[in-house]
Amino acid sequence: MKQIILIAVIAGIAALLPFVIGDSPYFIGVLISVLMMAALSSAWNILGGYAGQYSFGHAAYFGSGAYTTMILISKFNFNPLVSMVAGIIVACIIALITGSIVFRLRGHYFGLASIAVAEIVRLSALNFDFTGGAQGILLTDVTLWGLDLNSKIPFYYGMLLVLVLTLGITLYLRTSKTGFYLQAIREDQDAAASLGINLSFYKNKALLISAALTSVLGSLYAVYIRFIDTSAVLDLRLSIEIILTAIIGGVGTLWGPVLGAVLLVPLAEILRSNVIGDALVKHGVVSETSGLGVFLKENLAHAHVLVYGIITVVCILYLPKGILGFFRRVK
Amino acid sequence: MLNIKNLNAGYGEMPVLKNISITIAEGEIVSVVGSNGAGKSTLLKAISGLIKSKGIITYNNESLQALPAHAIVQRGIIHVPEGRKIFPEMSVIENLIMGGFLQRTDRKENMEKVFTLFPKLADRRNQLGGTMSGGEQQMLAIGRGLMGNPKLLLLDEPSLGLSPLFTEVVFTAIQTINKSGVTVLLVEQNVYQSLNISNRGYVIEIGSIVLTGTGEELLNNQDVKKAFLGM
Amino acid sequence: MFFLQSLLSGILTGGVYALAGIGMSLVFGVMNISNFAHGDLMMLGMYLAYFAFTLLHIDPYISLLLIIPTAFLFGFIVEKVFIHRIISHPHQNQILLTIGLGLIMSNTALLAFTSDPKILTTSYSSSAVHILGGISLSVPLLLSFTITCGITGILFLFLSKTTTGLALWATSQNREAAQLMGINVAKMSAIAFGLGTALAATAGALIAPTYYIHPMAGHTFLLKAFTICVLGGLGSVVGAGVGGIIIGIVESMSSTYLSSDWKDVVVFIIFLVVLLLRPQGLLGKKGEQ
Amino acid sequence: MIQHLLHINHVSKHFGGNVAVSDISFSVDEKQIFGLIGPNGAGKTTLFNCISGFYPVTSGDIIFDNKTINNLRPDEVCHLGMARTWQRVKPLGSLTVLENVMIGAFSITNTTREAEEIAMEQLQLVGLTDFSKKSAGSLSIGLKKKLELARVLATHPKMLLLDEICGGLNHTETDTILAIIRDVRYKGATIVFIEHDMKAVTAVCDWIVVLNSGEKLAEGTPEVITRNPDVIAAYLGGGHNA
Repeated sequence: MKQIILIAVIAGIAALLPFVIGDSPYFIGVLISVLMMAALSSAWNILGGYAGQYSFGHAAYFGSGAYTTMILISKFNFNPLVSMVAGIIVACIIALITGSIVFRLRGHYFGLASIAVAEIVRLSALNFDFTGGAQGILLTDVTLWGLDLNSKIPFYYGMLLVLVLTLGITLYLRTSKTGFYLQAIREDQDAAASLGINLSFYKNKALLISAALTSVLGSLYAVYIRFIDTSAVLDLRLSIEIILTAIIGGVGTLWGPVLGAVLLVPLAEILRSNVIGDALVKHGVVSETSGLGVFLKENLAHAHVLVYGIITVVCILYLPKGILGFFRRVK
Repeated sequence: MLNIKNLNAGYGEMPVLKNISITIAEGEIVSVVGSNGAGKSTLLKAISGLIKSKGIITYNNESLQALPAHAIVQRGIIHVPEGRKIFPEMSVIENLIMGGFLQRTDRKENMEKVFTLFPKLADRRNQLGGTMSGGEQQMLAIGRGLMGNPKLLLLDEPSLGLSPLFTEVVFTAIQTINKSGVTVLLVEQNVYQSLNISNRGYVIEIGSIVLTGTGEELLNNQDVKKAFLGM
Repeated sequence: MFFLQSLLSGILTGGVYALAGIGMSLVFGVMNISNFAHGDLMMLGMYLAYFAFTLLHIDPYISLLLIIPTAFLFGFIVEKVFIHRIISHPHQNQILLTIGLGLIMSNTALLAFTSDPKILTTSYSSSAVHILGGISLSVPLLLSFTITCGITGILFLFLSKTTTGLALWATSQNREAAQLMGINVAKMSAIAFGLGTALAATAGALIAPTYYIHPMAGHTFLLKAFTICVLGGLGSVVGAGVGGIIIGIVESMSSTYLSSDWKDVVVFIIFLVVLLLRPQGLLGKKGEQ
Repeated sequence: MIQHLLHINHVSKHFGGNVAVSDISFSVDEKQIFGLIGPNGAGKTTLFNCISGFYPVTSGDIIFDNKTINNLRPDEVCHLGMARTWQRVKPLGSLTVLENVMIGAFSITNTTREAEEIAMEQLQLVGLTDFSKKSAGSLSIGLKKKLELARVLATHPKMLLLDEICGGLNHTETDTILAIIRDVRYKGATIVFIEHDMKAVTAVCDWIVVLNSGEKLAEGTPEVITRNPDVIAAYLGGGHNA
């Protein structure tokens, strides 16, 4: 009950945010990224955090949603919502195939196999014609119920809605039979099986829920950006970013992925938009024309992935249970 | 030679050994007998540094607990583990070379000694360890231990899973090894045979020593039988 | 003729893949860690060869004499500073740590060398020898393959004939028993990671003359190296060698008879089929269960 | 009328060339406390793994409650009413004691509330009520064994397979567990009991089968078994009779 109220309060605050910060497309854009990563990571968390099945290939489901939606809208003029549902179906089919392969494997092999499946999906999208190949797919125009889809606001609320839905599902699972069973599987598969848990049924269930939610986010993202290619929606980097967000916040906790996204996405944004470099130049700390100034200006934008790497290493070595896990232990 | 006092050890937060005290004098064969899960293997692992322990373990008046496993081997304490744990993809010779990892100068000489003790190993010198029978693997495991010039040999259930014939061979070999000047700490479920060749013995039950005496005393003690058969 | 051409160039490329696979398998065998930084270590080898060539004017094949010890030392230090702390952690943490290290390496390279691809052109880069009439074999590939065979041979002798080599091998078979032999397994892990790094960097240097050199170049090879390891049986050095050649041939054949766009898909499908049907690898022995 | 609840019919289990269990047959009657004993490596746990669906048998049949269960998965075997514990306890470490037992209870109910009720009952039965909110990983070995027992009892099994449930426990703890087992049998369950330590077995079992090197060595009442010279030899080492 406490958690439901917490979700409602946070969602309420988030819903009011656009009114507070005004209609700055830049800030709304950053907030959309935060909400999306929080939702992606929470969706991954259902499978990775609760069931303990570390999928390294979640980009495949994000990409299925994005590609299905874009193809159906741009080539067949489908309604965006219908194409989103179609995306869910495609993602679930890929999830079922993946599940039938990877869930037979344990340990090292599971992670490797999930990457291999995702890479097959990525390379297929890159090589087929109907997916636009390396060019990707561009969407020129899209309409839904007269909403202004050129504004970012509908997508802000869309992402928020999916995040709340994902957290709600996580909370429901956590307090129901399925959630208990998933955690039992994470802790000890043999013990779980001996207590009457059908391992492959419950693992697939978690995967399907997780994949469907991830696919919805992919659809939303695609219509929001209106351009996708394999490096944007199917790359291994995306899968890894999703996991890192959960790890840094705290795997297997309700709020960990959200916390991870709130911390990481703005950090990446600051580095990407070179706020630090600009500030240093502006305040005269570094001269724009000096060697360092030029270097900062040209390269700091690339540094966000480097910082991700450093945070990951520090986190695994010193906070393997994430920030929430750390505080839980201290408490 | 080896002095263990109030030893506590276990895995993670799970204690297995509770205040164990054991002494071994030079030249002895000492057995620790007890049923499954009593803590026998844990005791040997604590001595050889595979697991951390609290209490006192001194070897020739030097504490062993701060030393890493390989430094303990260097001091001549050689642990032949339960289940033999030979290197399956290595030949007999290569397994023996590994046993003499720290004793490279006497390698040839020691290998000859092992082959004299277990002629069967000499016949199979190029066979892969993983393809040998349980009894042969046990000989190899003991032989591998001897390659390290042991002063104190820790043997963990050498008769486990062996036929009576092989058990006999192994126990005879242990006596021969002992006569050549090696002190032996033997951990066994095979109560009669191990106590029979031992100078002294300890009976361990649920992580504590419950009985001690000479081999003969324990053999004739009705309590020992009771401890194992519950009669 | 096509077939033979395809087969031979497959074997030549496969040789270098094998080197990358062997390095990864060695690390896996001794430390039981899937090293996701392996591709990035290859990338470092490519840059080392590139800078040795452009700055010091050393032929890439000669520069191996410098690259191998440098990479070994680098790997040894990385193990001592980072990897050894997580050796008994859950798999996913090990994977994530090595992913993090890989990200640091590739993105440091990105900052330092920019994303512009570099090309290492030697006088013989595009020359080829012709045999049996129509079959042409690229000189750099032929040289790489010869060096690969040499290095693999030396490594094999090291592992099977020297005491340190045997100790490494023993550690990979049974870590606890190795400890009981007096083998310092922590040191063995560092040596294994050093060797793995040296092999990855060597593979990188060997392909440098025939590939674009850029900071993200390692990623393609990472997954290939995993496929090779799984094919040969994780931890098996000989298996990885064979696995590398097989992958080389499969790629080359798929390019010839299917399309070069789909060669990686074929490789991954084979990877999954092997995982499902023979998780112990083509050459691996069947385990307990 | 007495009925065989479990029937083991010429069961063998090979691992590669290793014969772990060789042509074993016996039957367990309803409401019996049945002991399966033998020295280390005799094949007891392997046989348990076959019965509970973790290993396929190489040959032979396992019939439980008139159904052949050889080819069932562990979770299917559990749903037929057979539950097992583990020699090396397998607590679901980061869950609480109560949650562990609830996982067992979920095999007979779908609602969290009912699962919690059933779990609390079982915790009371084994005397773990005070620990219900503790994390399972933090318990001592004795309490972990009790937890395993409570967890399988929560599945309301017809038959319990207990693998060294008293191993590593002190006498008081062993006595408590044995008392619980007697109680459970009194309530109608059948119990198959693997134990290395013969004391515990002879104290509670109605019938005992002795395994040695994968084969059946003897079978009978505790009195008969403890006097059997072959059994004594198997336990204390060959050659000597005392």
